[in-house]
Amino acid sequence: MIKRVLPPSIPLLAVIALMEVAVRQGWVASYLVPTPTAILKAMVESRVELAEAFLKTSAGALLGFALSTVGGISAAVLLSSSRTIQRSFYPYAVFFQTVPIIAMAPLLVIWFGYGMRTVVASAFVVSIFPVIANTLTGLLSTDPALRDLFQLYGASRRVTLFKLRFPAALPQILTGLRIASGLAVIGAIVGEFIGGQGLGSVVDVARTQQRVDKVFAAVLLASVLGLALFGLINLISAITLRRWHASEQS
Amino acid sequence: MIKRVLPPSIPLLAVIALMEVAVRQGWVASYLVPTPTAILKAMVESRVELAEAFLKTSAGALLGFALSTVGGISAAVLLSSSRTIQRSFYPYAVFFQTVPIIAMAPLLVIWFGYGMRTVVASAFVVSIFPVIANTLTGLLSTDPALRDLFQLYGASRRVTLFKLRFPAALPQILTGLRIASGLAVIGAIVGEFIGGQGLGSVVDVARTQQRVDKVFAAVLLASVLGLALFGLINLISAITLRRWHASEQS
Amino acid sequence: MRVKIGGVTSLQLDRVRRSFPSGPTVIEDLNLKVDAGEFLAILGPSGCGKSTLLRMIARLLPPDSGTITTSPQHPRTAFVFQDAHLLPWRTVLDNAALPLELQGVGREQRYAAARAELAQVGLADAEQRYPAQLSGGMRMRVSLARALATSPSLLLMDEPFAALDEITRFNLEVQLRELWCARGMTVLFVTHSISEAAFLSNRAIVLARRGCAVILDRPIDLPAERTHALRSDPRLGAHIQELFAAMEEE
Amino acid sequence: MRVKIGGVTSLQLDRVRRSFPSGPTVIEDLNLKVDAGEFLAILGPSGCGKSTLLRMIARLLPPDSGTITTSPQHPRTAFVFQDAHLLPWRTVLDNAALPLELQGVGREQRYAAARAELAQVGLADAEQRYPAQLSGGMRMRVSLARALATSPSLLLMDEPFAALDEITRFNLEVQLRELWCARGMTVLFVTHSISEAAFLSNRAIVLARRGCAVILDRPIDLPAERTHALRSDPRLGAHIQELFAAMEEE
Amino acid sequence: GSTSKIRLALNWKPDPQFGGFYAAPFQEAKLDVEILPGGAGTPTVQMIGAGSAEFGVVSADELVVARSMGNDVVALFAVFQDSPQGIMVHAERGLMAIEEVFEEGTVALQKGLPYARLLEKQFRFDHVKIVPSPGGDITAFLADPLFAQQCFIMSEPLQAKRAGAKVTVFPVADVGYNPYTTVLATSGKYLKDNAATVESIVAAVRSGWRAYLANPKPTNDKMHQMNPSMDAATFTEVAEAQKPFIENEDTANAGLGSMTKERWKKLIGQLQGLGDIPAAIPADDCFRPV
Ligand SMILES: Nc1ncnc2c1ncn2[C@@H]1O[C@H](COP(=O)(O)OP(=O)(O)OP(=O)(O)O)[C@@H](O)[C@H]1O
Ligand SMILES: Nc1ncnc2c1ncn2[C@@H]1O[C@H](COP(=O)(O)OP(=O)(O)OP(=O)(O)O)[C@@H](O)[C@H]1O
Ligand SMILES: [Mg+2]
Ligand SMILES: [Mg+2]
Repeated sequence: MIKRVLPPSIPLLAVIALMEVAVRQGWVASYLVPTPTAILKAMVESRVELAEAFLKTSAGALLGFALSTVGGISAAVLLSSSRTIQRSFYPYAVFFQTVPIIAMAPLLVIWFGYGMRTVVASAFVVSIFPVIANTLTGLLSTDPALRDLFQLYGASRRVTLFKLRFPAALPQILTGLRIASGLAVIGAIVGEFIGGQGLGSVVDVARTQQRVDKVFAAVLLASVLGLALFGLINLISAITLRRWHASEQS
Repeated sequence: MIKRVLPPSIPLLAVIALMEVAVRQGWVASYLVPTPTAILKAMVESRVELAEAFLKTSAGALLGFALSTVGGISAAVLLSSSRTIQRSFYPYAVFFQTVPIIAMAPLLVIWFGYGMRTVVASAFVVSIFPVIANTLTGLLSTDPALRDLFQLYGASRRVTLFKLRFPAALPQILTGLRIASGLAVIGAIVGEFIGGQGLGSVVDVARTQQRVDKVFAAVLLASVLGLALFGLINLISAITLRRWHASEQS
Repeated sequence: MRVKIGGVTSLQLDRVRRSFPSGPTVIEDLNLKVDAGEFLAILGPSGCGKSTLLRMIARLLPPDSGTITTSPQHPRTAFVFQDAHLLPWRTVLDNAALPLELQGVGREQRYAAARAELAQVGLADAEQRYPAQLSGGMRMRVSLARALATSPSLLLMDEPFAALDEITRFNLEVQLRELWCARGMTVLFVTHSISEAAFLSNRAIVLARRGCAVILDRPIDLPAERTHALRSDPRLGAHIQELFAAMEEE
Repeated sequence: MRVKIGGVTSLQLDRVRRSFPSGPTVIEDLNLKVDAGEFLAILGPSGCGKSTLLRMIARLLPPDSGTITTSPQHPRTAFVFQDAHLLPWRTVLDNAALPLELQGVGREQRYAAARAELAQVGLADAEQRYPAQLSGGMRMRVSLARALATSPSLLLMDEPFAALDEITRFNLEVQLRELWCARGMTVLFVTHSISEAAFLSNRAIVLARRGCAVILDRPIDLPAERTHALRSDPRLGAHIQELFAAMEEE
Repeated sequence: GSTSKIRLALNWKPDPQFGGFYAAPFQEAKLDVEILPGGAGTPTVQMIGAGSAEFGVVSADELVVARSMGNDVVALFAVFQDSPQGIMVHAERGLMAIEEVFEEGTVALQKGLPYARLLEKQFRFDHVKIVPSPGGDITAFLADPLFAQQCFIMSEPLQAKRAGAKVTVFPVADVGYNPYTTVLATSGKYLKDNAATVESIVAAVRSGWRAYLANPKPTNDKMHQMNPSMDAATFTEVAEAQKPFIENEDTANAGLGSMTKERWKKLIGQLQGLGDIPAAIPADDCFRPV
């Protein structure tokens, strides 16, 4: 347990100490970067507001993440089914990555209404591509010999997908989800800049109030959310791959 | 050649036709979605401004992408070197994904000034994580038997890295770069919202002026940039993997 | 000589050709007729095209020209590949039960069948292990059990016993022969062991290094029941001599 | 009997134990002494621990307890693994030249050495192919060439000829024996073919199914020069008989 | 008619510039109004046009541009009679007039805004570096004595003073660009179909503003709860400071929120001159006179 918790906390403590010293010594202006103690104070003072915002953002990010998991994997399955389909549609998936959500704000709000649905849509759009890209590479990398085996025993495409190509692609799908989880958080926050709620809203306001402490507090909470999702995926990865995949064996 | 170009253009033409009809028929308001002809007109009218912006954004995105390629791969190499290092630092990489660049705008501006450097920094921060995550999974998935082979013949860590683990991880690294390329473009544009130049600036201005045609024109150019990078990576992937990896064999 | 002809498979190859991109023609105008219920041993130098031939017969690879007809048209085929090709994420038991699972056999029933075959190949203890925890010979035996559990009417075996010690091998040879007598299936058995070919089969062919032509095609006139006693029989020795001479000529 | 003792390697195992997580102890208190320049054949049932033993001697796997000492301490070791283990992204030539490359041998020189060995194993034509384009036996031969190109003083071979047709195999056996005479290296040769063990070695051991104890350890008193003529020699037959009996007991 | 919710979309969080909306006695008027606080990216003008919100808060110039794009939005009630936009500089520079702002240093301006281009036309930006507006953040301003930035006269200067900076503010209205801001608007269609509802909404908003101007405290407390990031003192201070922008001679005569055709006409002319709209549009269509 100590071996699992200690190493990750050392750099954190180091950064915290450095920040505190740097700001107190005036190496960095305190209106630019707050001291960790100030962040902590802001967290405690605004705990109700932040907790509420955190829950809202979590809900939006989680829903968006769930949608892009399902949607991204489905899209990758479709794309993997033929070279022609892949050539025809894969390039358009790139579009999802390069479109600045803010520029599409009116469309989002008009199509998805105001509030949660826009937040979810934003989280979804921002996080789907990594799921598609990684799942697709994974699905296309199935060992041809194993594909032969399934073909020989008359497995349908569907069965081959579920019993062979998915499990074989799992390490890469999980990597895609690792990336998507963080992006879903950021997507939710950007959506909240438009839809006006959650941590995005806190950041938005605190920024104009010069409350760097609160901005950092909210950003930190967003990171905590991202880390929680990341940890969840690592856990799934450890459980599912431990027995057979090199990446989870030490 | 026709087989390569035709399939991807069919959905594009379909979408263009649908957009034109939908707007002309009034199914979608023209102040929300412009007709493709209006976009084209905006492109032609503002060609000098857009071309200049496109070049600036390209430079920023490319530089940011190059930095996150180098930085991300280096970080992954470091993380792959021990479980403890991985546990200690991998979670912090998640931070890069979840921090809303907009919230860090003041820091970026103060540290990197207005203009290109802020844009590059933003593109870098936004796009590094997928490179780290995918390269790491790739590096950790090296076939243990091949690792034994290298150990047997006295290969150093460095040599094993370059001659075994990198080539073996290449399909996954390239997937990471595919994701990062699009993110670098969006990161550059967000950086331009802050730093003020390129397509980001065009979108910003056009948005306030409610010029949807110009917003779409700029967004489209950003996608073109993303697609170009994506195509480049696909090309590299085809060349390097064609001979030996299932994912590039049809 | 044939023992049973029941629900077995006969096959016929007419002027079958096959080459691979950027290589010479592997199989050139091969004609071959295998009667229902035959046990055909296939010998030939390494790289001559034996595995390619079996894969074409199993319809995993189409011939470039010529026809391969089987009767019935879709025989129940099992294939012991040259490599074990196990699913790394499945236990030994689940690997052995895979074909039955793909054919929709119920859980109880397929586990029972798989367990019986695993016991036959001496792996009753290893049921719950993963492929990575097995020795090379054990992996091959799982693959053998997997094929036998399906009760095929056409059994294709590509050097199934090469990785086994001689005692195990001799025992399995006898068992295979008994199985063939009892079930009356058609067996195509690729082997590098000339004595094994003669001991097991009813007919043996030797293929040419270039073009994969049949350079020797001999019925093996030995008693139907093959026991260990037969191994020192001079009639077996004569067959071995003849096959050896043909191989050596190549 | 020993032919040369020059720069060769002797080795000694004292009370070596090894088990794997969640499995029984594979090797229990194994003692074994191999003189410099010996050609030791190792026989034993599938799964008894032969590969594990070789991997420990090659220092790819540490024993749980006991010691393995070699003299010199860091012998130049080559290993022909049970599976070919080729790098899929390298051509046959580059695969065969890999160990020399890792040892810093210049380009010209290592290609010359690799080419010579590839010719020996009958792959002169296949130099520029990739592993996926080879037959199973060809892959094993590449792996053989790769090991022999290094001029080792300790050569570990794990069923190197199992995937080869008998003609090729017989020729390679004679060549290996000649090489051993000429270079005077120490060879540990795991095989499932009892006749091969007797034909090639100067000493043969048989290992037990459980615990991997040495249950038979016999010098093979045959002429130093082993030609095809020897195959029908009754002295060879006697050795085969003895080894077979020991194996069967197991 | 309908019993469905009436949505009023704001373009920012609850703060004094929306005080009258939060003070409005909608319930007493039997109006089921839901106020939707927005963010920096909330596209209120498009939301009104597309019917995502029945009412919204926009600025007059935004509305004119929208109308010229075919988005039928109509102004009902102008909270700010004078534009609260300004340029904020460090007082130490001793600048006396707005043109001096453009003689050296850096100016943060949102280039898409009409007045940014008006300033460019009048003063040329050859000697200053124009950078994007940081949207209410004043960090860069604090860090650089030669930094100037566009501001909301009641907002950023106050922040800067609190952070210890001395500032001078030049209102943009002084250069002749003075659109109504914080304007309550609805779509032409909604106005036509629900004239009576619109009537009562505007009445409720007007009395809300009257109440808020008279006693902002209770509403401020309410808004502070919804937007705790802004402290109570700021609420009080801003509510006081914005009064002259809301009440002037015109409103004394014609009532709070009233608008005149002349000012709309002038704005339309200015926007046409700046190229923000291709052609003049009828001023009468832009707003519904009281
Ligand atoms: N990584 C591992 N985890 C668990 N068990 C293992 C592992 N590797 C090997 N074993 C077990 O150790 C035993 C010995 O394996 P080893 O590969 O040494 O056998 P072998 O004698 O080479 O067999 P074969 O002749 O079939 O190649 C086997 O029972 C195997 O199941
Ligand atoms: N995918 C491929 N691409 C190119 N060449 C191939 C491919 N597969 C097989 N070959 C070639 O076809 C020939 C026959 O291969 P095959 O595997 O059928 O041989 P084999 O008789 O089974 O040999 P072995 O006894 O070594 O297993 C070989 O020369 C091989 O190099
Ligand atoms: Mg083969
Ligand atoms: Mg072994």
